[in-house]
Amino acid sequence: MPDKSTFSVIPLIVILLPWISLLAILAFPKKAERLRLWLCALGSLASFGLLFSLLPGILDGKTYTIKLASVVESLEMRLTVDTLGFYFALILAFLWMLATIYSISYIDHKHNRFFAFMAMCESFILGCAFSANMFTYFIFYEMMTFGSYPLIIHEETTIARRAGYKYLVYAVAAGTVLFFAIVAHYFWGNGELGFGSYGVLSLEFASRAALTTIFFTYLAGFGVKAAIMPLHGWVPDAHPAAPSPASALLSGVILKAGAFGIIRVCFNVFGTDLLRELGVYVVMAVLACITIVVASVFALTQDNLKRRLAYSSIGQVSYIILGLAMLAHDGALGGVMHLTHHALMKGCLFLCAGVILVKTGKKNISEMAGVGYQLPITMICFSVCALAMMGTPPSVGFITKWLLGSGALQASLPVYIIILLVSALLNAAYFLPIIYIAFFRWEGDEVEGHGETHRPKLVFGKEADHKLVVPIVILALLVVVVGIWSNVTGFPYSLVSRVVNVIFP
Amino acid sequence: MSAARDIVAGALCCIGTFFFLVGTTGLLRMPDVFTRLHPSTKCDTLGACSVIVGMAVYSGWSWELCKLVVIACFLLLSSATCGHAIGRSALRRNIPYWRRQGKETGDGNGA
Amino acid sequence: MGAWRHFPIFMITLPLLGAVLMPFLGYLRERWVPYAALLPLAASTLLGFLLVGRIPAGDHLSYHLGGWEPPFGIEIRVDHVGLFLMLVVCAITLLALVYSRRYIEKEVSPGRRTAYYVLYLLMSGAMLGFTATGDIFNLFVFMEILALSSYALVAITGNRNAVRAAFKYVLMGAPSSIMVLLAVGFLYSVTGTLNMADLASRIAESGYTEVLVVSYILFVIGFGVKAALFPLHMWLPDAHSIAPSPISALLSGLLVEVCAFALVRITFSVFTRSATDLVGGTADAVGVAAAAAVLYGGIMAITQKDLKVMIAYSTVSHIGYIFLGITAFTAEGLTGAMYHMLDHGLAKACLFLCAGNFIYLKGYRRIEELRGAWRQMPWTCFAFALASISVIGIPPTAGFISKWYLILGNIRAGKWLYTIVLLSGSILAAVYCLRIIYYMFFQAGKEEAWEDASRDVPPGMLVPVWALSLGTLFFGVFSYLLIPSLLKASAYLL
Amino acid sequence: MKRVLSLFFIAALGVLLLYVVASMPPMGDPQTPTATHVIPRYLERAEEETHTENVITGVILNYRGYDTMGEVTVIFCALAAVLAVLGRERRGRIRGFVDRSPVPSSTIVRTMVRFMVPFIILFSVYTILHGEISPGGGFQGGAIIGGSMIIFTTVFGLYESSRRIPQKVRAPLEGSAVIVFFLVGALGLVGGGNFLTYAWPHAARGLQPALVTWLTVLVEVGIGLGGAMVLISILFAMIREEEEIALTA
Repeated sequence: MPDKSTFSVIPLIVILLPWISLLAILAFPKKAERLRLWLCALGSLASFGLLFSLLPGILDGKTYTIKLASVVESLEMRLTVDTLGFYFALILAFLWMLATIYSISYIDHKHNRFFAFMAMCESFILGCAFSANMFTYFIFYEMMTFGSYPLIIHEETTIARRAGYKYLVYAVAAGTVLFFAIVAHYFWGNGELGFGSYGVLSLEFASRAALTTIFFTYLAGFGVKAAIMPLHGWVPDAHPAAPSPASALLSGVILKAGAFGIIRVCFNVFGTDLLRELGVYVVMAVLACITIVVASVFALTQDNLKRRLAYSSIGQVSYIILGLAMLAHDGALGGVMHLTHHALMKGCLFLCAGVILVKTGKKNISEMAGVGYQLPITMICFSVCALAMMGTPPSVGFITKWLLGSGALQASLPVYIIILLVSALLNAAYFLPIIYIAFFRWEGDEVEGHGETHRPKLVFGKEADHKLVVPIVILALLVVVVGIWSNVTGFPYSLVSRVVNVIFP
Repeated sequence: MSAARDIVAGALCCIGTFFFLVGTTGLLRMPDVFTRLHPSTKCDTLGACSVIVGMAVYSGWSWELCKLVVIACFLLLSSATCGHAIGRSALRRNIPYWRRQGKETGDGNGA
Repeated sequence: MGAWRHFPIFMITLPLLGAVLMPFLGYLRERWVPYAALLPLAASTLLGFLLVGRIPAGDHLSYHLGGWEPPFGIEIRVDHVGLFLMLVVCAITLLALVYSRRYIEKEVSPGRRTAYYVLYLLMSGAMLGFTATGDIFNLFVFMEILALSSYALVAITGNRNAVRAAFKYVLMGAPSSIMVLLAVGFLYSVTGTLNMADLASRIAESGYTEVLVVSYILFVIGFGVKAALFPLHMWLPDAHSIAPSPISALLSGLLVEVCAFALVRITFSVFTRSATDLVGGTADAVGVAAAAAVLYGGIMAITQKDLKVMIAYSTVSHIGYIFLGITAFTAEGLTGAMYHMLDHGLAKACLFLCAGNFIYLKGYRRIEELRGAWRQMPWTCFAFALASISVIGIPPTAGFISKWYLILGNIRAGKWLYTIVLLSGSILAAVYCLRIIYYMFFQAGKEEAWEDASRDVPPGMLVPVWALSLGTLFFGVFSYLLIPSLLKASAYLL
Repeated sequence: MKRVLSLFFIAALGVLLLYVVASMPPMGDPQTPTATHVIPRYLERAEEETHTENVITGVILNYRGYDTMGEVTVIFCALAAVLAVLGRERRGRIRGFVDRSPVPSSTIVRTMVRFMVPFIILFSVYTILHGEISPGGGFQGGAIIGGSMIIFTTVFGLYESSRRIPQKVRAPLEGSAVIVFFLVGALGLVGGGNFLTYAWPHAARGLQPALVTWLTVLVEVGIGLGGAMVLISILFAMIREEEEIALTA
């Protein structure tokens, strides 16, 4: 990475800004509920704004760094905004901001707890994005894990509790494995936990077996969050149980924290050469392929909308893993860009699901006949994103698929293209019926031959609170806009290509 | 002179220890409190006094002699008082006398 | 050489002096005793902090009592590790004493309160003396004070269960003292000296291998009982759970660790590297026992229904951690063990004091009764949560740092199995701690169980609890204050 | 099962100890490490260094005075432990106490005890003060005083004896051993030495022997008084306990 590393407190401020909401909750009386909630959103907004102001510097090749604390010389807590971290932080702060605004109207009880933990989680996950080394990453990652638990069980129903319990079990186990991985990394990496452009581990200091162990423990540790197939168990339970903005963030950001960890491990800890040398990428690729296909098949069988979306997320996050495992320029590019792409699409889909739930009280797809007429804007946005998920141009989903396909050819493994095609088909198979039911079926349809079924009236503009609809629309628009002008400065391509071009010249 | 003194002193000490031995044997072999009181107090007093006298002979006219005399006095007083106190309290507590043929239940009052 | 050379001896003797003056004060003005008892401990703490930074790195302060040079007189030997532990002892005893006043008024009958403070001060002074001494017989003497006062403190409430628990403790503790005494005697008989440094040099050239090995085994068993190392831990769950909460905090947070530290001293300062071959087998056995302790303690803690018993079993598990750090025989492992002493001391003391808060306010001991405790006792519950996070070892608490070094040390030693044991230990800890946090915060209890909302315990009891739990956070974030010097000191010990 | 295990454990320990004793340096051999390392200096130079004729006193009060300080603390701790478990009698002397011992003592015994106790105490004073030059010392003397009070209490009852040595007297004196040690230790600092230095480096050379002697005597007296009071307080606490049991029964 470039040497232009400047000291700056901005990363720290960006991380601390969300905490405004905690102060707001403490400082303002209970009566000023609205004010408090808006202050919460403001914290998130300010955080995003400040982050965005770093863009020119980042594009200039600068990195901003600040040391928070250190245990010993080589073991420090340091925040560094490099291109990759900035890229992740940007999308997560953006999505978080929208979700917070959405929550103001969506969350109807225990606001304090929800917003406080939302803010804490954002702060922690921004910390993950800015981490300058694995040690810092782990610290923020663990805090984020436990901070997100109250979001999942927010509804406090039995289902939510059970989901939360499952989440904790997975998270604790994963945290432990990850912890081991990092200690082992520290030991065999000669005390070097930082991120290097071409990786920091090498066979000079450690045996093959040791490095392989480190890699697989990392993969297992992050894989739980990234929902790689045998470790995905908590995802389908947690997503439906959580309130919709929280599930949007779970799917859009928290799952990505795992994926981002894997990106860091592959690019900055091991380096592509070492991965090829060790041959571990094959396992990664196989797992990713299995996940992509199997998760999509599972998604087909789900009737609960959010559950179906959750399975879809499991499959989609593995696109990132697959992209990395190709060890090719375009593959990596597609994989890393999919981080943003998927966050936009899936965030929008979950928020739409939330609106449907709030406005009609319907959870299951089979009950959703005619929803498209009741909630036209929402369902149009939903459809746009669903189509994008299948990879329809011009959308972000198409770019991902295209790049991954191209990567597969670069890696001369066309079998991946087949996987991608199968996945696209399955995606279509589970998304199209939703659109179909929403728009082309209406209530009473199921009961054949019982007189005229009436088509509901199309109502625009009055479907829901603006705070619910606006974030959805913004996301849906971005899905298309980023898909068309993907190389505009500040959009994913401009950032990711800088990183990937260094690694695969 | 010196040899004679040593012999006398040694003899007295031997007598004293003999009484101690007898007293202790009695203490172990006697069947009840009252009979045990008999060997323990008497023989101990006698034995200790013999030993002290022996040592007094051995030391001759000296500062130690004074100490020995004082010790002997205290011994005589305390030993006798102890015997009295134990016997009396045993009596007051109605501790049964020992009888032959295992008839161990006395009238208890000693009277 | 300034006046600071004399600080350690005053740190030790002031609490003892305070203790012997207490009965008189208790006779004159019983109400003043709880406040007066704070003075000597505060003075010790102050002196301890004034000592920080004065001992040169990688060296130790050697103080010859009565001016007699070591093999002939007694030496007080404070190195960085020792000073560190002394400070931990001072701080935690002071905080638990602040906590004691209100709690003791409720649990201990009036005729015994003065005795409580007397014993408390004796115990604190003994722990300090125990940590600082450089003479193995002196070590035994202070262990006796420590043991005696802790037996009595367990029984101080005077109810049947307390006396039974104390008796169990005595039954195990007294033989263990004898074993330590025997071991000291054996060492003396083959070396002719009692001073640790002198012993270290004479053991190396002493020919009596069998005697040395056996005395080491006796030391291990003796201190193992006091430190509640796994198969010898039977007294701990009863004693720690039945004692008044501040005492549980002291027993669990400090006593076991100080005894573990004594074993560190015996292993590294007396038997040293050259003799490690002699005791290697025993050390391996200790490692196995410690690994078993981690798992056994964790599993038993999960199955408990009583909060204090659960915390006590968690201590059994964490003693295993400390011993695994010691038996790694690496600087990192030892650093981890030492840091875990700090972290465990703070966190466990905090947990016990929180449990005390529940008992004080509500009389609740069972875990199930804590459902929804958050509504009435938010401060206590938050402190509890923070401390349990440290017990699990989640960043950014001190528990994370100590676990880091424990595992690093075991990896460096190539002890893979122990690494896995340590990791599973923290999973077990997560299970038993998170369960309680879940009950407290995310489950609604019966309405009438926590009726008078927002009435927490008085500030005199909250402040120590919060100081301890924030301490775990502080030493997690600012670990650089201690870790480098601990690493150096550990390397020096090895 | 438990019994078998503990039996096994004890047997193993016994075998271990026997084994060690067999391989220990022979008893009484002048060439053992014990006889050649520290001991010779004590034997040869204790008198000139500690100015006490009795080497044992020199070692326990001077060379290893700190250990002794710990030991007197142990004794005090024993008292505190007893008081913690049994509780202390109420402030002042015990009121309304009647001699409930099953055997009222006879005149002979009373007279004898009244006659003997002063002598016993006299003897204990002798033991304490002579500890410096002959066998004896504070511990022994204190035990003798305690013993005399035990005799007195058994004969005259708790009321009489607690009237003679009330809590007012005992409470400050119970810890006198530790206090005196601390005092001497701190004075050593004032005199320019370390804690527990008897021969103050700042003092004139000729003054040192007297200083050491008097400080040693002071310590002995402190230990004696402290030990005696501890014993007496323990005795009172235990008798009181018995009384309570008798009253409730």
